Amino acid sequence: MADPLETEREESLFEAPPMGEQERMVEAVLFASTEPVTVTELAGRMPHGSEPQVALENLAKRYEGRGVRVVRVGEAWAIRTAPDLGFLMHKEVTETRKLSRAAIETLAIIAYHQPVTRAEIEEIRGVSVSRGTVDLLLELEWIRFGRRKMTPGRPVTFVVTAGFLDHFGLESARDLPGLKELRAAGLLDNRPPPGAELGFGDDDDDDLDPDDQADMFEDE
Amino acid sequence: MADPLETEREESLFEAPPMGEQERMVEAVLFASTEPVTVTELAGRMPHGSEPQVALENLAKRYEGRGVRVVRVGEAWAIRTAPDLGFLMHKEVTETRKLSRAAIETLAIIAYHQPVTRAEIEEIRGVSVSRGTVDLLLELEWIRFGRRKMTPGRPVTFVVTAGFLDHFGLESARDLPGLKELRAAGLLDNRPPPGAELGFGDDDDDDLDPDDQADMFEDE
Amino acid sequence: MQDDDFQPDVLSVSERLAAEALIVDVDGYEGPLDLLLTLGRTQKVDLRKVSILGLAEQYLAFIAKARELRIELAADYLVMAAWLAYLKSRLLLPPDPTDEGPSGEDLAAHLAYQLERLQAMRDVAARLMGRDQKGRDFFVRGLPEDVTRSRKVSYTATLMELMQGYARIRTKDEFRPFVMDRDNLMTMEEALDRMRGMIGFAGEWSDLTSWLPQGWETDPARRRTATAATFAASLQLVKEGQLELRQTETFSPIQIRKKPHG
Repeated sequence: MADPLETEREESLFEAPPMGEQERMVEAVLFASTEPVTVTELAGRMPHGSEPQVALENLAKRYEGRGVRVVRVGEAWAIRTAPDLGFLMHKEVTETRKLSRAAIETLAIIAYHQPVTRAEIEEIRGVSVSRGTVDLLLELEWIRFGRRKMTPGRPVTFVVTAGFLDHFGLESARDLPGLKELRAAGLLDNRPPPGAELGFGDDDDDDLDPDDQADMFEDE
Repeated sequence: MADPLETEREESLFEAPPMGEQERMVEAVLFASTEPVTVTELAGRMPHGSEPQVALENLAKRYEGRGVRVVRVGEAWAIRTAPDLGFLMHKEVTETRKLSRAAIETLAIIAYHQPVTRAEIEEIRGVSVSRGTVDLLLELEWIRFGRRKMTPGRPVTFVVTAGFLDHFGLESARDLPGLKELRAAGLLDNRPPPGAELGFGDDDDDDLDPDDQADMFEDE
Repeated sequence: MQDDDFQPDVLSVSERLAAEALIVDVDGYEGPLDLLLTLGRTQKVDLRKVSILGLAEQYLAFIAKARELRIELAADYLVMAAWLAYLKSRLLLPPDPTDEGPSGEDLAAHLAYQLERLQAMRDVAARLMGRDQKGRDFFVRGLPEDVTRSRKVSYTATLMELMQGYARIRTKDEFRPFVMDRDNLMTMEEALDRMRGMIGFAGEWSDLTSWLPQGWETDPARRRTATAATFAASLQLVKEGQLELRQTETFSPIQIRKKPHG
């Protein structure tokens, strides 16, 4: 269908495109515009000699009974969801808030050092970890309780969940880049921190027991 | 086929709506969203028992040759205007930052060689990759960190994102132009230099395991 | 660089202009591989059939000219020049059967592969950028419909924030290695603190080992760290002019005493 039309269009710059083409144009413009579009504006955008009013009416007819409709809004036209499908547009929304710095840091330590106890988190952060922070992370299902540590008092440990990996687009916690790589990617300022030459980050990974890591997520 | 379903639907609230209805629903949801919508999300919003995948395929067929198209972007679907009508949209054109040659080449190397390490990118380009380049591509959300490579040092890798696919109108990374030809010509192999210590470029290349390469595409 | 790589006298004016144009452009090349690729294209043949020997000569001539014109060349270019000179010699000399290393042909084949691969990546990059692009050729919904919202607070964080948070902690000044057993480690600072308090009692020469704190002399690991720390601390005190130190012969005991006032 497109071919004869295409050649016709080539033949005369002043010939209006065939109605089917005009309908396509109106469809694309209505779809992409950020506001309803007037007939005058359509005429201004479409090739000389086009009849946007006719094209609009044809398009509106084509969309009758579909999931969206071509509707008139004052002097302008727009595409809108069919009213009977309004229920689909209901979505639990989700006022998003940023995680606090304390929560991010705690989460990062768990991700990089799991399984890790609260005492170890505090040792790394250098400040105590509030109950609310851990509770929030548990509630978000980004962390969960891991195995107890075989040390005096048998403290519980924390590990990250499959939900965490999903949220952060990771395939496994081992994919987290180390400090050297963060610096290479420009995520750190260049000031070499004390002890940076030791190349932690990567080294820390070696502390993890691979078996421990592997079965971390299987019972999700 | 629609009719028996229609009557059945009356009988049970838990019966899926007929396919025609499902198609309308998918249409409404895709029209309402600027971002691609995953099949999972569609299934979550549609009545129980719906088959969004089938509805999507029907819908895509229906829109063939129209002013807007139903396109697949990775695991998600979206409606986009037909590219041949781009000339009507001068008003909607968003000024995109002009990418440097280094950024374009780095992006292409990541797309065709993913998952790929920084050292590998540098080996292919023969120059070091600047921080700004990787930074920019991360910021555009066209690349992200992938799995670590199981080679000494376990370097992080880069892969392209769904945002990249959406921007370049690709259904999946397998549809990259010329991918098959490059593979057939062996140009995506990871060929270590003979007598590695004599090769110029990065010593890190010695670490590369050729089998690791291109596992992104191996199930083709 | 050998002299025969460069014959300045036989260059015509136009050749010289062409050469200078190339050299002025040196900053425009993204490294030696890029330059080689450009030179390779001037051979006007399929990259797979490019003469690596010819290419090496072109490159070496380029470097020689650049040096003649006192153009600053990045180290990369000189490393490549040295490597190509080596490659050239391997290609020209008959193969040495006792040589274990890769043959000149292998090296040349790899270079040809690298050039072809770089060219291929450039070609597909151009094809990629030539595709219809979102926001330029095709467009998203301009008027997305607001879904009615039932509010629910959700917390969000990006991977960047997570990684930056981690980096922030691990680069803090007060950073201490995680889980480190310090019970059996004496630092020089500790030894120094201890010795400063005891210097007054060291009027006579005494064996350094007698200065080890109690409880650190028996266990070998503890004795080692305590000895090292005490020795380092005594060197520091010698430097400060508070102690004297002597050893009569190699491996004999080290002795210290308070420096007499003089």
